[in-house]
Amino acid sequence: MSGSAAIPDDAGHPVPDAHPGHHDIMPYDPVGARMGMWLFLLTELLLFGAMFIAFCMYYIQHGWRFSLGSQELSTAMGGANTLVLLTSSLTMALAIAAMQRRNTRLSQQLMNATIVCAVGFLVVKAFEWGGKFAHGLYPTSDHMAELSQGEQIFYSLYFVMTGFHALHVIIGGVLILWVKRRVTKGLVTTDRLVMMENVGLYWHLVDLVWIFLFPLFYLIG
Amino acid sequence: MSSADTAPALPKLSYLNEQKGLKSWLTTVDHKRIGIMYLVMILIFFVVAMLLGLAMRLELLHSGKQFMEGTTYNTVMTLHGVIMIFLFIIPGIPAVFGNFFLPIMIGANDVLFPRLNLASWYFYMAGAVLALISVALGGVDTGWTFYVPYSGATDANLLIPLLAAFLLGWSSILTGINFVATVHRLRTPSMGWFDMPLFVWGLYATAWIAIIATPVVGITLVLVLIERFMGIGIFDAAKGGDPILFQHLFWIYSHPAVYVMVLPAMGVVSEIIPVFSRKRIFGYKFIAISSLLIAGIGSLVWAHHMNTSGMANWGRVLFSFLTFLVSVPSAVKVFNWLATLYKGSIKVDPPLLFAFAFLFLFSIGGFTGLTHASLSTDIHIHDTSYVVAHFHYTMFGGVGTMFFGAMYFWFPKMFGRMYKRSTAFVGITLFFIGFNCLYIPLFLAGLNGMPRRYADYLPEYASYHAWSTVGSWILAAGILTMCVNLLQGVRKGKPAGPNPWGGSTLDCDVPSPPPTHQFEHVPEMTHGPYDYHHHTTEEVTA
Amino acid sequence: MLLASRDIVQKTDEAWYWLAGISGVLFVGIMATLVYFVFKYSRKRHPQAADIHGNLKLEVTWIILPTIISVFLFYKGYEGFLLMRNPPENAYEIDVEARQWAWTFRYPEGGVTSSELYVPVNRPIKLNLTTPIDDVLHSLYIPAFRVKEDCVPGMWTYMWFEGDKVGTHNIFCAEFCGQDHAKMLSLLHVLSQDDYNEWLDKKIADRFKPVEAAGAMNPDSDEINACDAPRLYKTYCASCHGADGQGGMVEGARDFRKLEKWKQGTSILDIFKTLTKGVDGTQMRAFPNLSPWDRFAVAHYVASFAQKGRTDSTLEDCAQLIAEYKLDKPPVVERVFPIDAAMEEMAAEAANR
Amino acid sequence: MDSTHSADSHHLIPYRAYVAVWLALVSLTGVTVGVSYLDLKHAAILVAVVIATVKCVLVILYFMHIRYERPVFTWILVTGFGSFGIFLLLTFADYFYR
Repeated sequence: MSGSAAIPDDAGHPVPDAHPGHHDIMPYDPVGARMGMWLFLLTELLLFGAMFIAFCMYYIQHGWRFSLGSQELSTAMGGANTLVLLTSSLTMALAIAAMQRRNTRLSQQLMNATIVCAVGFLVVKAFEWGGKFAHGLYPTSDHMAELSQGEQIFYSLYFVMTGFHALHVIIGGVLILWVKRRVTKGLVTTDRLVMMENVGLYWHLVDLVWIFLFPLFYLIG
Repeated sequence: MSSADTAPALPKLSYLNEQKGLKSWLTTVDHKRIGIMYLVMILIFFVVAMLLGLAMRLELLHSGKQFMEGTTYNTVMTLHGVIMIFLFIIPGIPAVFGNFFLPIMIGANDVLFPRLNLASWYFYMAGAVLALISVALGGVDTGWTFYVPYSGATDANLLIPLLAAFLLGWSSILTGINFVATVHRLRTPSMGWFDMPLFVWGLYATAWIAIIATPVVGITLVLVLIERFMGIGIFDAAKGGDPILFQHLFWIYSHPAVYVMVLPAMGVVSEIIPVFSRKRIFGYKFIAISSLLIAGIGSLVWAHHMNTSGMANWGRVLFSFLTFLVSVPSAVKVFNWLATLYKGSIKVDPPLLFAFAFLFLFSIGGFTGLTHASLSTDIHIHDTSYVVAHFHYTMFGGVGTMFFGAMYFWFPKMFGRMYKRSTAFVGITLFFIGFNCLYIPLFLAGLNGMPRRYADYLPEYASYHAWSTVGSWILAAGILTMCVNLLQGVRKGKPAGPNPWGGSTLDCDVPSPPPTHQFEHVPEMTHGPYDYHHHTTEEVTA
Repeated sequence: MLLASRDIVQKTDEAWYWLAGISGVLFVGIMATLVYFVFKYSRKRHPQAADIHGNLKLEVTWIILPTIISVFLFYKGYEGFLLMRNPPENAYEIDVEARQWAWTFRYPEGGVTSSELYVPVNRPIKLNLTTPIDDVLHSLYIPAFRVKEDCVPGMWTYMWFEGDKVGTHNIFCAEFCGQDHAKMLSLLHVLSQDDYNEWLDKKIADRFKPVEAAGAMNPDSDEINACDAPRLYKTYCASCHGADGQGGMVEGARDFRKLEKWKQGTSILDIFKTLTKGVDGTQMRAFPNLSPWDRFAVAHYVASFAQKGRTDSTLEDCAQLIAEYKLDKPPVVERVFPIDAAMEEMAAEAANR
Repeated sequence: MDSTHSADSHHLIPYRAYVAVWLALVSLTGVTVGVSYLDLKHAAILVAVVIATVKCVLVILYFMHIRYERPVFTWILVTGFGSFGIFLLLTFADYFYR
């Protein structure tokens, strides 16, 4: 493995390989792995970015009707969810910090807290969507068809964007559960932490998207 | 593949035969084997799409209906486009030659994420299988651009082809992530950024576009699906949506995508020309940076595809101007290639002839591209067969030619054997004549107002179409000759040796075909990638 | 006239010749140099390559030159474009509606429509383009005048041109629109002003056929059938009153199946009057763009939703209404006429006198 | 393996720094909700986006450790966000002038 083991480390020097002769096992390169994760996060960003572009263009076209739509959304629920997600981001960051200090137990508890937050977020979201559905406000509903075009497009964007975001919350939650198992099994340790860091990065991205979704949908009324 | 070890001069063990059996291929994480697997699939799909193209040309041989109804023709046209673009030309050079040569050229034993690399191939295959299933279900007739509202209104089954495009997008995103991270992390320590071969620069720029732009089109296609199957009208005019926004989001990816296709091809040209003129590439840094500039500016010009779409006049002016600017870095590349030939020692081998064919065809494609950048002329020729011809000159004449050029250049390295030189010349000549005969009449028809995507045409355009169809037959004969030559080469070509063309990049130091584990030691950069004088200077100093 | 359409053609072609000329010279130059180098520096004649790394001056030259050429060519294209996107204010405006797979051209005079485009010569024509909201994209393309613009659902786009001589030209749909995209053709007839007037008079006469009571009251008469009431209803009424007359698509839209509480009466003649004048204080507007025969046809169609209980009108009532609205003679249709043409005509008349 | 280790464990950031960032984020959320009750018309969306951007930068710098990563990570991020910004701006070139 000496050849491709030429992974420059932080200082740019090649790191000797832990498994000489085993070609198919790549050496542990945490910087490379994080770089890969960040590049992946860029694609997620642009994926939501495309929807944000749509939001902005429709806002230009339908302006005040978006405000009408926004007034129907509950600032309290949205705000509560913002706090929940911010807190979950904090606990996830702390979980990693705890791992760096070899405090596995604390880290696991913090990850539990993160998952509780994720579930809490989804429960609030479910109530919110449920409320909209109960009012007959969902795609293809008769009530929706009676609204102005601006409000229709506002709610379409609302369902699609918060829907995609909720999907990411679910994926992120599952990833955290998975990484917690790996911590328990001893596969993620203080010395091989990058898997957990990457899951953490993903979770923070979920938070980032919500930081923009919340004011754009709930606060322009 | 394992028959390669029968010839005496070939290395006994190579990546081709160190492990045997289909399973060893399907589960491999070796970048070279993954490249070969892409090659096989991509060539198969190329032939399928080429046959579809021939069928379209045959339908258009005469005015009036020959053997296809409007919808059938539209379906064939869509399939030709979807397969050629998503399954052949976007993955083409990066997935096959990028996978194979990028790690070797930077002195690494594999890409940074080998398992992800295999996953990309499976994404590709999943997309391909879905595309085939959609054919079995009757195909789609929307054109490869899937424009709304038609894609929301057509009776055709849209779910599967859109999912296919989505998966293929993920395949190229993952490959892109892999390439960027690999170039950053796995360059052999003695290789600085400006010691990289230009092919690597091309791939690096391409990978960035794939990462940045592909998700935009991915989510856009998903939004079309949501609109169609869940009644959420993001682009539906009846629900306050704007069909033109779809075009923006679609072209934000799909215009840079043509640079995804063409940058690696330019990279191959930059490898071939110095090798066969035994001379260092002229203006290395300018070529390298122009790749990044093409990728950068190329991402800002998408809306020239929408010059007649009803978007705001000032938007059109802005995008026209930006489009003109992108021609500058392309021109820089062409001039530098020419200057490389100056005072060289040129031997016209088949790969160089491909590079010349590229220069000829791509220049025509590029120059006719200016007529699309120009506002008033574009309004006239937009959506006519002039566009079709321009597009094929850049994509097929440029990228397609260099796909085969790369094959003829690196074939000896990949398989350790040589193809027949004389047959190669016959193939290229037929290809070149057929190509021009096929597409030049389409330029003329377009200038006279022949719209594109027409299953039938008025009698006044008959002669153009007749010539064009004849050209398609010559072109097909050329491609057939080229492919047969290579297939025969794989089986019984003469052993090629490690450095048949006398190149100077790191891949010339490893045996042909390379062993699975190509570098036993960290390779040292003793000379630049185009330093053909290093032997003599070493001898002199010795 | 400040801007004439022949200038669009001229400017566009001029830009094209500049592009083709410069490209051609560069292309031939590049290829000639290539061939020259290949022969001059072939390995036989030139076995040892020179060692040249690059040349900054050359690089700068071939960065700056293409940039200048690009900006120049951009400007050339911009000139023609500026012309194309700024129709003269006195242009004759014709509305175009594209649908799968046919064109409808709507003239300003009394709602005349046609499926092929007729225009007077030497007069700027502005086309306002759209597509019904449930249709797909189309694009109107007239190669002879180098103009093209998409028709987008729910949006109005425009283009303009001017025919400089009498003749017939192709009209294509240039944006892919499905099965019969290739058959979505039409013709542009550039007529002399006199021929155009004659054509328009005939269209108007066809459209405003004097109404007679017997035909107007009989839903099966030829005149009524010629109006295609179902299509008219779908286009103008269904968005509020529903495809089956059930009403309620917007607030307060009447249910045609029930006959209670109609503000202006339920007979055919009452419905006709409602269509002609609208209902004050509601969203029900008047439809002067429909010809009288159209309005009678729609009135019959609307009445057919409720078969029972409708009060019938007599032929006498109808005759009275026809007299009241002066439907028994063709109306005087106001012509849309450019000011300068009118001035010329007045000047000519004055000179004759 | 020592050098691998050093590659992975950058600065140990104190727990309280994370909590401080969290407090800042929460108070910014409060601010953005508060501002939304002022009647700012169309400026409301601008203010909301600016505050959200500040929050976003905080999360990226501290929770996502970009402050402690090597510069190439910042460049990667700038490329991504920059591209998005340019896509947005250029699309405005159409919608503002329609």
